[in-house]
Amino acid sequence: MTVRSAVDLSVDLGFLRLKNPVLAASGTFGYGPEFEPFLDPGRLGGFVVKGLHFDPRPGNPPPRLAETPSGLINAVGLQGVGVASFCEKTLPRLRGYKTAVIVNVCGADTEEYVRVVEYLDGHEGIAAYELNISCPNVKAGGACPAQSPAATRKVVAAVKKRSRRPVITKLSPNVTDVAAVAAAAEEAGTDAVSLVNTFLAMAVDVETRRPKVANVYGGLSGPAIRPIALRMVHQTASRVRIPVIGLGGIATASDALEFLIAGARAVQVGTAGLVDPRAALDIIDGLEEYCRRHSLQRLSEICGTIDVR
Amino acid sequence: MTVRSAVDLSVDLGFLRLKNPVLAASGTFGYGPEFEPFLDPGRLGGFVVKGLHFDPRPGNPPPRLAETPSGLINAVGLQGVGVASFCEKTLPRLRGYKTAVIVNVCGADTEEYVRVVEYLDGHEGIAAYELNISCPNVKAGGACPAQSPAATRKVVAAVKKRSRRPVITKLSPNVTDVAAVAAAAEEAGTDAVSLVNTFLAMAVDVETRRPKVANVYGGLSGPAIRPIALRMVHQTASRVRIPVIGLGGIATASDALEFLIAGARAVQVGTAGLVDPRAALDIIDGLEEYCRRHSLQRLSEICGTIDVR
Amino acid sequence: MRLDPTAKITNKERWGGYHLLILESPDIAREAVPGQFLMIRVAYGSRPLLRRPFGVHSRSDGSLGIFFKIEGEGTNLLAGKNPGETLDLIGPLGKGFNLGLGEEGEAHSGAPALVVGGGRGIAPLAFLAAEMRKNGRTVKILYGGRSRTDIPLKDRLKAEGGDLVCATDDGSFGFSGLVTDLLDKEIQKSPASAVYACGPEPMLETVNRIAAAAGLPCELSLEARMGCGFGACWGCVRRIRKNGAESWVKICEDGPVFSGGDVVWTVKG
Amino acid sequence: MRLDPTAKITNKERWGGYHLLILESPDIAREAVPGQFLMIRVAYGSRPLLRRPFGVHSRSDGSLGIFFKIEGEGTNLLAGKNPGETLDLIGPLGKGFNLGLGEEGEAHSGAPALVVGGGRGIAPLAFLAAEMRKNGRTVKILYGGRSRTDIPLKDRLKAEGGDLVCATDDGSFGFSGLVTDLLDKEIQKSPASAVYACGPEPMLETVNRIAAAAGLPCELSLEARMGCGFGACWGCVRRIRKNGAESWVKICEDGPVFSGGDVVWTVKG
Ligand SMILES: Cc1cc2nc3c(=O)[nH]c(=O)nc-3n(C[C@H](O)[C@H](O)[C@H](O)COP(=O)(O)OP(=O)(O)OC[C@H]3O[C@@H](n4cnc5c(N)ncnc54)[C@H](O)[C@@H]3O)c2cc1C
Ligand SMILES: Cc1cc2nc3c(=O)[nH]c(=O)nc-3n(C[C@H](O)[C@H](O)[C@H](O)COP(=O)(O)OP(=O)(O)OC[C@H]3O[C@@H](n4cnc5c(N)ncnc54)[C@H](O)[C@@H]3O)c2cc1C
Ligand SMILES: Cc1cc2nc3c(=O)[nH]c(=O)nc-3n(C[C@H](O)[C@H](O)[C@H](O)COP(=O)(O)O)c2cc1C
Ligand SMILES: Cc1cc2nc3c(=O)[nH]c(=O)nc-3n(C[C@H](O)[C@H](O)[C@H](O)COP(=O)(O)O)c2cc1C
Ligand code: FES
Ligand code: FES
Repeated sequence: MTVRSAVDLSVDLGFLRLKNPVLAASGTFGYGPEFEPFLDPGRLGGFVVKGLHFDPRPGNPPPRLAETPSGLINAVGLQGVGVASFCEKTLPRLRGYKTAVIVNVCGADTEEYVRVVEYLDGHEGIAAYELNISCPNVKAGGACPAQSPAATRKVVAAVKKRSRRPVITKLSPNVTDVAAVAAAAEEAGTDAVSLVNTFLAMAVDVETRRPKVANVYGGLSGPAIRPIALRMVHQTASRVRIPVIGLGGIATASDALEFLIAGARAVQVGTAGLVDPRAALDIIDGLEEYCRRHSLQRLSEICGTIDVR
Repeated sequence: MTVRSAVDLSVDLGFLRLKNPVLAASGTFGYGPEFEPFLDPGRLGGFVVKGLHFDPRPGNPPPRLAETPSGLINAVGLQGVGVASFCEKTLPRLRGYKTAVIVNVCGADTEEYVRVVEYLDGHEGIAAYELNISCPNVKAGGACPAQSPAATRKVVAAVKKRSRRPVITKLSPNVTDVAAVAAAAEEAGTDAVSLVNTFLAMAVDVETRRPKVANVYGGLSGPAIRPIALRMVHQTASRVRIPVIGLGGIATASDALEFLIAGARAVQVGTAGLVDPRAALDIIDGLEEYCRRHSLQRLSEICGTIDVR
Repeated sequence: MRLDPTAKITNKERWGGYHLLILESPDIAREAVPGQFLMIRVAYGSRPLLRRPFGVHSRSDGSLGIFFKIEGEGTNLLAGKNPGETLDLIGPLGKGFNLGLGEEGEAHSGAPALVVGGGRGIAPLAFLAAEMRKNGRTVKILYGGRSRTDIPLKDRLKAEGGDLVCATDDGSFGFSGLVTDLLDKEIQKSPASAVYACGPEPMLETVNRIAAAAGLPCELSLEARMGCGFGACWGCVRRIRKNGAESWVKICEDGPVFSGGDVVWTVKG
Repeated sequence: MRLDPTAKITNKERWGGYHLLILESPDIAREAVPGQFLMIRVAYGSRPLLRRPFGVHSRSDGSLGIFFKIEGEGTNLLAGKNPGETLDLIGPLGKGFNLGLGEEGEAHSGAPALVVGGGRGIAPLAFLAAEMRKNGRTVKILYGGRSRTDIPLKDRLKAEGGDLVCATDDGSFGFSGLVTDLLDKEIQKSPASAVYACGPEPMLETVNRIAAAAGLPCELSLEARMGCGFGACWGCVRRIRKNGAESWVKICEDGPVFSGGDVVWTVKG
């Protein structure tokens, strides 16, 4: 009989200890309960609730989705129930999950981000906030605060001043220098950064000559973007001291390992979970298997060990 | 017997008339003769010769390529023969092709771009230059002039002052606002812009923990990037008056039509031609078939007709 | 609702571009009701990336049937699968038809329910008709297509013992004209208790108008491109009127079957 | 060099993870010489995106054989192809072996040519050996693999009438040890005129050292990930010494066969 020594998959973000580094990404995991038929949320490192504005939001008209080679364009436009309904109807259920619940916080302006956070601060059962300053589907043309270090600094500083919880700032890939924006967020006091949100993208129906999503532009996610997201995570992890959470096209344990090795402290799984709702669990199992194969007692040992001689 | 009325596929870039809007993209069509076993170059709208520096260049060490979902990362690093050898050994052969030969011009600094153009100006058989100010594989970390409007303005103005031929400026997608860079190039006098060059990207071998291309970062091309490239072409065509040449992941006539409808006046085919060396011809045939099906006498009628109500 | 990653294909039939697959998936089969659908993974890797939605077309002893038309890459891959291979399913998803629509206290309760299918829209309706008949309800199927090759299930549906009238746009079989023209004619001719329909958008809009004009309750099965099929992505919305207010409602969760009167056909602003 | 988009698969054989496909492609077959390769499209669409390179393993009457090992997605897809289906090929590509290596005026001219294949590296060598024998040259094949299951062609190569010695790392068949140890032994034992090899990098480096030490001319077939296979992308380079100067040379065009002495094993800087 061989005794399998336990592998320690936990990661420490400083402000938050996760049982494993695999989180479900915002907007692709609903509010959480949608996945109950498929998995025990307690097995995840955590999950990020769908983006919440203060008030309910109608979202964009359909079509909202278009498929591209190895990618998905979405222009949902942050349709959502608003904080009050979330705290009253959904949060109580999430408190029963044995995992880190992170809420993705949205705002039309700095003031709204602060209002959302202040409201949520009054409720228990939330491990951290993820500031979504990088959604390309809200403003016309896809502009967002995360496209400028100054705008990023402003939102992050305002939220950090008020929030009683740790703040993860979610960055946009639609920039020249993502590490500079990460550094601005770090200066402004963010506890961590997560990247990437979706790439501003477009598809055209050549028969009707109309855009395939009604919003004209949408956000590209899925395996197609992985190599670009990975490069950005590597650049960012080389620049800042705060933990970096990597995402973008992760579908397998090997994909997740690429991000961890390149410097991410944790990862998120988005689009892959829509296709295979158990993807995050398969990734966790795959990470454990990798550790055994490489005789690693702690998965966190490999974070940032990329060899770029 | 039905008489098929002729479809006019030609496009007029102002400074150059192309028999059809399909060009082979730089770096994926060799110097030209590599494709002779597969097609008559005279059927193409034109082709862009592999990037040329003034002197021969060694290029990057291997591995230079990595495959990603629907994409290809390359870090060739502009290995090349230099202008003198090109003009002496290759250009005479290209003069026999009945198509527009465009030379992709590279430089380590503004001066080198000018030197390359001045040298080429002394030789016949070139229709235009494409200024490659957007290659992510040369400088460490992938920086290039096309990442800044100011740097772009400087190179373009210097080259335009000396060149006796039209200049197409090739833009980088690794920017926050590609249309702003295009506008800078327009102000500096470029005759057209082409976009996109490759996206700075990375892949990691999780077994060895080393980057999959020796250069650490490389440029991502292929169908994966198409939706992002298309959005950038649409943004740029909405901003500048000069012709926009679109590329990035085009593999079929339908892909090419997306770019033309979104505002491109011509397109380039890169990675797809490595996989299927006849891809450009199939695209040309498909464009003609589309025109017949939609009763268009001139393909150019559809350029920029996207309906974004 | 559950995931069955290894539903075995036990049978396959084909008529031109239309295909029928029988999938062994006892747990999902047990739960499924007419109008619900499955999300099927057509390929591993990412080409295509998303699952594809298909209505439950039939059920028997732990197996489900899907009937589909080749429309593109995904359905083409699916058509290439063979008995013995397995498919990865999620289901049953969404809310089904109200099998008692128009029965309780309505004017023509007892008259046949009209089931109107256009092209591949017949898929979920075959299951609906079969279950209604099991419940003792009289059903008349109106089955339309462009040409006779687009109504491949006509003989089978006939053989299943039901009242069936076919329509083809080109007149190559049955009534010559649109299936909505046939519906109009049928409603004029004899009483009906309810209308159920699935098919292309313009057809559904017309069916809804005809049913409303005749004062008949009506349910429609709608489509949208789906990211997940289980309510997590908000990608599949449709404008729906609920308690007087309009909003974007998820087809996968609150549908795909909606009451005809609740569907907003033209959104303003 | 040409494109044949519809080469028909006429036969298929399998030994564990190793596969043999026979492809009907008369024009390419006519032109091919040992050491050249084909670029094969394993999927339409973009998953995987690039063609895959395979050496020509055999030739007869307008057909070519390829012999390959499943390494990943591409070879896995290829292994799933069946007789009757077609494949899209480009070939023949690259420069082949010098079949007369070590014959003219060399010390051991007339002695057998040693052909050393490791694992799937045997693929192009079978064609090389067959053609050399046709030319009347004596050939001895040294065929190595990790285990007996990794030298599946042993019986066939034997049956083709040639001198064959096998080696397995685990000793499960033939010589127990590396095929390079076997080569060393063979060269000590009896004279040889030349060494040809294909296999994993470390094996090739050792073969080259052994051949050089023995003063034997040597040719090696190298590999690299290829973007095009016909010289257009500059993706497949290897450090090669030419007229005293080192540079990055395209394997697809100037190789895949190189003279062992020209290959630079460790690049400085
Ligand atoms: C709830 C639901 C149930 C369905 N049931 C059936 C069924 O039982 N039988 C059947 O044949 N088809 C059914 N469909 C439609 C079927 O899902 C699509 O035909 C299929 O997804 C097309 O995939 P593809 O890859 O072949 O085509 P693609 O290449 O993806 O697209 C081809 C064309 O089909 C359109 N299309 C793609 N996906 C959808 C979609 N989800 N809904 C509507 N149009 C789409 C595209 O816009 C495009 O015009 C159903 C759709 C929904 C939403
Ligand atoms: C000129 C040439 C001739 C070849 N001839 C044969 C042959 O006759 N029989 C045979 O079995 N194999 C041959 N190969 C190797 C074969 O091309 C690869 O095994 C195949 O491309 C792997 O594709 P995949 O999608 O299955 O694996 P992938 O999933 O792409 O990769 C699996 C592993 O194989 C490696 N690999 C991928 N492509 C190549 C490549 N082009 N060269 C080397 N390693 C690679 C990857 O780095 C990875 O470690 C040849 C390679 C070259 C360059
Ligand atoms: C349908 C959909 C909805 C999304 N909604 C949100 C959101 O509300 N907030 C947010 O920060 N990111 C949102 N995202 C972005 C994802 O969280 C993630 O950053 C992106 O999809 C890249 O990861 P992936 O490739 O793993 O999906 C959404 C993505 C998708 C596909
Ligand atoms: C192997 C390779 C080499 C390239 N070399 C050049 C080059 O020399 N100059 C240049 O401007 N672009 C170069 N490119 C970029 C292409 O011209 C093109 O901009 C990019 O690949 C996107 O188009 P695609 O997706 O159709 O390939 C190269 C691309 C590849 C794949
Ligand atoms: S398809 Fe995802 S919410 Fe409906
Ligand atoms: S593979 Fe493209 S140059 Fe060799």
